[in-house]
Amino acid sequence: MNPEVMTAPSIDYIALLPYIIVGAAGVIGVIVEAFVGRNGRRPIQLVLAFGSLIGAFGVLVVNRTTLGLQAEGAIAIDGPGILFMGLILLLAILVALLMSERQLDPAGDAFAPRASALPGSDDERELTTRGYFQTEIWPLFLFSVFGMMLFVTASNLLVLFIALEIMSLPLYLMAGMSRRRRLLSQEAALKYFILGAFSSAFLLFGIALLYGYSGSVEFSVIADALAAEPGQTALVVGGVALLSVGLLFKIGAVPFHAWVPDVYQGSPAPVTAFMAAAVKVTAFGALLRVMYVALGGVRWEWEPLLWIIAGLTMLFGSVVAIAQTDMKRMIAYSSIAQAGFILIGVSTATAEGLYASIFYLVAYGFTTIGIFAIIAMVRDAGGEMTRLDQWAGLGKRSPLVAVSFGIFMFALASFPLTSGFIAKFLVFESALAVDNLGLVIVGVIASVMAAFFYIRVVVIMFFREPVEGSPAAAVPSATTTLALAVSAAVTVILGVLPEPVINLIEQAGVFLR
Amino acid sequence: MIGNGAVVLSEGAPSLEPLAAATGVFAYLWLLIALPLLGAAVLLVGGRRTNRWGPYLGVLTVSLAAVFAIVLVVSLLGLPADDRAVGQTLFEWVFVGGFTVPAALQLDQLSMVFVLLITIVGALIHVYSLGYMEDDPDRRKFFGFLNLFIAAMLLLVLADNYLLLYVGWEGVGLASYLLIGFWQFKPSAAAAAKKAFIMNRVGDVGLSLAIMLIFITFGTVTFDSVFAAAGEANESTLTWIGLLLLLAACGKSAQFPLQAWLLDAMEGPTPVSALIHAATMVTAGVYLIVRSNPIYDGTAFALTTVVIIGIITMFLGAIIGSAKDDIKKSLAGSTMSQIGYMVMAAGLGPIGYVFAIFHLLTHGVFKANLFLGAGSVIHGMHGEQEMRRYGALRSVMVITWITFMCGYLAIIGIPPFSGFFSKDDIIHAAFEQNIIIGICGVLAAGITGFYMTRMVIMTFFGKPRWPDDAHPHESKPVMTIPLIILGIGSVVTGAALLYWGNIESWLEPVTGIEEKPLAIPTIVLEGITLLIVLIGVSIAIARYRREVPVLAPKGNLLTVAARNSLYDDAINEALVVKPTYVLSDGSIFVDERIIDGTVEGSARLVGGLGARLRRLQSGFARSYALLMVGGAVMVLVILYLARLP
Amino acid sequence: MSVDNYIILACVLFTLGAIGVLVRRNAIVVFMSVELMLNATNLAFVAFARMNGNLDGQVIAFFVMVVAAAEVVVGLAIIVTVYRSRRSASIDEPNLLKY
Amino acid sequence: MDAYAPILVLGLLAAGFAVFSVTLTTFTGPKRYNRAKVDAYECGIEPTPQPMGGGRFPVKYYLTAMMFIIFDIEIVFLYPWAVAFDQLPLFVFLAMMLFLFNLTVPYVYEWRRGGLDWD
Repeated sequence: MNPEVMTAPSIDYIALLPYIIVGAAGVIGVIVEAFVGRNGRRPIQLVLAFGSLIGAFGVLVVNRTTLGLQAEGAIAIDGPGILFMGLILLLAILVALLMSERQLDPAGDAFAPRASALPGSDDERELTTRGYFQTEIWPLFLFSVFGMMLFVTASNLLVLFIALEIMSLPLYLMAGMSRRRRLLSQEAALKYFILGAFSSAFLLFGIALLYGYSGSVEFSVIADALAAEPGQTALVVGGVALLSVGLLFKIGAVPFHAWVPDVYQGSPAPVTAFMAAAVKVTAFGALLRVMYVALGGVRWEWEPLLWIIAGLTMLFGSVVAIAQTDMKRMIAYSSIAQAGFILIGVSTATAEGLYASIFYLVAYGFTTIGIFAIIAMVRDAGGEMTRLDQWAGLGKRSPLVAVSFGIFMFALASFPLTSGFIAKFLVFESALAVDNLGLVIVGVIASVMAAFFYIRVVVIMFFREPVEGSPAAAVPSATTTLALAVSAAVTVILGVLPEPVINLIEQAGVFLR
Repeated sequence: MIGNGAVVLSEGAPSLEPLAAATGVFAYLWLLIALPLLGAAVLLVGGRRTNRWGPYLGVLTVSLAAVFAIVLVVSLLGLPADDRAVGQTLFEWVFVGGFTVPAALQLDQLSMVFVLLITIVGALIHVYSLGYMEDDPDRRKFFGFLNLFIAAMLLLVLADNYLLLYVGWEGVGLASYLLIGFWQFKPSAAAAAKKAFIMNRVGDVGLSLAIMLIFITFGTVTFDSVFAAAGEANESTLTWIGLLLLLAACGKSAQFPLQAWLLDAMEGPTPVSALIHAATMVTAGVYLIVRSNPIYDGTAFALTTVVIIGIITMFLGAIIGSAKDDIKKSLAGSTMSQIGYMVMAAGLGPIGYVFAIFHLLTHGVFKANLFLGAGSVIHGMHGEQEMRRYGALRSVMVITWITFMCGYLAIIGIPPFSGFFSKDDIIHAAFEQNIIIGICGVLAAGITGFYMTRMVIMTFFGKPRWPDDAHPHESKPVMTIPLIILGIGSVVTGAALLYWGNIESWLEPVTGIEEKPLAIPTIVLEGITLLIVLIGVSIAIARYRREVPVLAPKGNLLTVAARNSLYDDAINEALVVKPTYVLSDGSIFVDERIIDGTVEGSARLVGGLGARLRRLQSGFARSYALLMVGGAVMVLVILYLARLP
Repeated sequence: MSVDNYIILACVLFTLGAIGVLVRRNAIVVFMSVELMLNATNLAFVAFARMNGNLDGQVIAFFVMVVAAAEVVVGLAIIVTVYRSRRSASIDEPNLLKY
Repeated sequence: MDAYAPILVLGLLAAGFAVFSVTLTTFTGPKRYNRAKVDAYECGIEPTPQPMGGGRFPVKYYLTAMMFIIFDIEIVFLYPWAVAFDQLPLFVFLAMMLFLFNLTVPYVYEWRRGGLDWD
């Protein structure tokens, strides 16, 4: 018997339980798909999804004081990490509520009965008339959430990369699963996939260069190496640059934003909600951790980079959104602009900036889910009605829906007494605390321009006479209503009484390394 | 970088008493805002169910607020002069890193007078709207918006810090936008709402930057702490803050160069013009400047700029008022001019603050009176707004005519009408400060006399010029009663505030006061001012008196009279006031082409830029990839440059 | 031979892959170019492992291969569906979503 | 450099022979084309009809390719694991079993959903 050359790593399974729950639920979901009959799958998948997400959230809450590096330093479960995971799980629960909606579309849910069927073929029609439903999306969704949780807590560049892929690969498929407008949906999936794979190649090469520089992929080792020795300019600059490109792509920052409008427009609304809310939160979580922990030693270099990107992103998103005629595209450009505002917080490299960014993400995440819940509701027989002029007169026909949408628009336009106002205030304040007045001025100008197109939506809904054939919002089932109510409530409450949440975020402290 | 980020705090300057906690009746201060807010919520959320009784609810909430405001002022009078400021913290609103902004209200002498103006005039205008909007299918929504406005405006004046003030500031802007565009089916109304919104956003940029700057300079945004520390901040910072606040005031109060939206805002229903665009919201800029007086005290440059902006707007508004034939637009020009007066007074420093507020109050009353009178005329004329189609209305609209005359005499400053006292005080203060400013004030008073007389003659005197099928009639009591109350107000407010209310010593704890000796006796100055006003009045009478031809015309009496009237105007224009017209046309040109052009041009520029930039999104995945590669190269270059020593 | 040369080769391959993504029209070839980029990275990892004298790089290369394989599965699925509905594997053809 | 010279020579010889033989056959060999000769080589199965001309795209190839990839990556990890198996603690054995289980799940899924039925 040879001596053992390695010792078993010590792994605290209790601390990792949230990951295990969600990941295992995904695997069980696939097994369910394999063995359970067509009609039995959906209830089981729903139980699995909601059970695992709520269970993981519960375990997270119970575990909230168990902080530390787990799995040999590959995963950092620290205050911000727990906050991000909790936020992702909450957003995922809301998204799951949207995904389980079956009342809006007369044919069933928002997803194609079989994504591989030819659009418009007899095959597809037959599947629809026979009332087939596709339930594979649930395990895909859970895998993606699993990847997100891993992504925001990765403390090792390899885990970061793998988590990124676990998060993204299911998303590429989910983007192509819209029941209506199949061609657009497929195109969105193709573009998302090609560009996503392209960007992860960049990210990976950046990881390789940083590995070459420091001899490790651990964040802490890289941080020490960057702090210790100068020199090796090419490896550091190249590594930081390519790594940033990969992360900024997921955030949708200019000039890596090009996929955002196309993919948001083509994907089914619940999936778009998932991408716009949860993916953005996740990508910012990872960006913050990488920048603050691993690359903290060279922050003098990436700070100006983020200033420029943030400025470009805010201005570009706001300006182009003005020229949009499609609701989903407009929200996509708006989400680009919002990413710019959050980048202001990231670029400060202070704890204050971290808190401000997290608060902004909380506010933005819930608002976005609400927006897409409503976009899914405004529809006719052919699917969602996303042309802006089709929304005319919604205020008359479905006042309650229009008022909630108005609240979300006001929040994004950062009007006072909505979450968006406090969020923007905190972000600007954090930038001022490091004397970055210039970026704040750009931000204020961009938010003024942005307010214009948000308010235009409100005007269209309430003041424009409805055109022929523009229907009221369809009546959703309780799940969508619940998701909508929660997001609207959070949007208002965070605007009026943000203090408890701000306290919670501040108590979370900073990243562990 | 402006400001040093250092937190300078010192224990209260002598004029700044710490706020007493709200007790007794003041503990219900929040009700002032909550009442109209509740009304707005019920009306806007309740939907059609509230159509029938909704408008009455709207009137009720504001009236209750007005009654409560009176209770408050009586209680405040019962306190010793130095303790007349109470604060009430509702809850901790923003709390981050040792920096707190409570959602706290503050009722002091300055806020109190504003609360009175807003609630009482607001209540009267609500009542009036019951009649004016009677036939509008959407009047429930109208009252909801009006209530929303009242709530936001009260929040604006009751806030005890800049951030909460900003909430109110945005709120009134929103309500104003909704109300200007209330008749959205008119494209002009939609365009006007948009214009007002865009121009106000420019001002809002000023306010948000000012708040940022205040925060990094003082480390707080609460009025008390900021003002206590204002004396120790360096002057250039104060100047910047002052100028940014002035920019905000210019946007909201329609001051040069952001004044153009106010004329277009007249597209809104007339009660809106009276309440928001004459009496209350447009004076928020003056409030902001006066409230921030400790900041302006430290910066002579910003104060001088305030005076200059005030003077320019004062003349610009007066000249526009003289040239417009639309009765509401003419009044809007007048509003602009009168606010110019107030801004100028505020720019005089401690000499003028009190009188700026004094004039603001009297103006709020008599301008609401004039606008509601104009609304009554428009209502009686079935929506006609051209003064050239009016004439001789005094015989058919007696109450409107009499009340309008009260407002008229008040605005041109005939003793003992209210405008006399306030305007004279401003002119007096201006002479104390600088003789040129004084002369400007007197001249503007003269022009006021001219355009107001013109308006009155064209509307109420002369021969009727309205078409045969128009049947002008007096409005219902629900409209005339507020008119009568405001008419009486126009007569007595000035004297009452000055002698009975003792406004100078009332406001003194907030604004401070200062007297300088004057070379000429007060009575002489008053005489000169009155004389100039009367000259303006006489020119107007001379120009517009001879509307009816002297010689009996041949042929069709009506046609010739109409033609002659036009002829008359043409001669007048050519001979008497050609220069004035050139000037006013010029100013309108500047107004509409250059300044509007800039605002709309920049809006169009942004839109056009957006339309061009979206072409970048070609739909080809490979071009997106190329963009990414370009971006990656950019990132590399930036990082490399940042690494260079 | 110096490790630098491998790094340079990796860089060249990576660049070739990126250029391939930009210039090729066939979605499958574009996809192969992306795979080329990943494999170039693998080469870099292995070379760096040699340079740094630890095995981390080699292990990472394994993981990258797995991820690349998973990406192939997902990518082919998407490309095949698009191909079936459009009768073309050109990446420029799906162009409904723009501006 | 000297040490590598024979390899270089060998390489040149190999290349030369390849070029020579290919060139020779193009000149000397008979040229009889038929349908089978110009068809793409697809494992002896009927060549896939192009969807343009109707007919369905056999997704089976694709599924098989997926299978191949699944087991391909399985080997990537199994091989080094097997080499050092006797030196590794129980933990690694369990980890590998978990990995194999996870790989089996999609395999089972494909099998149950008919991915392995050839027709």
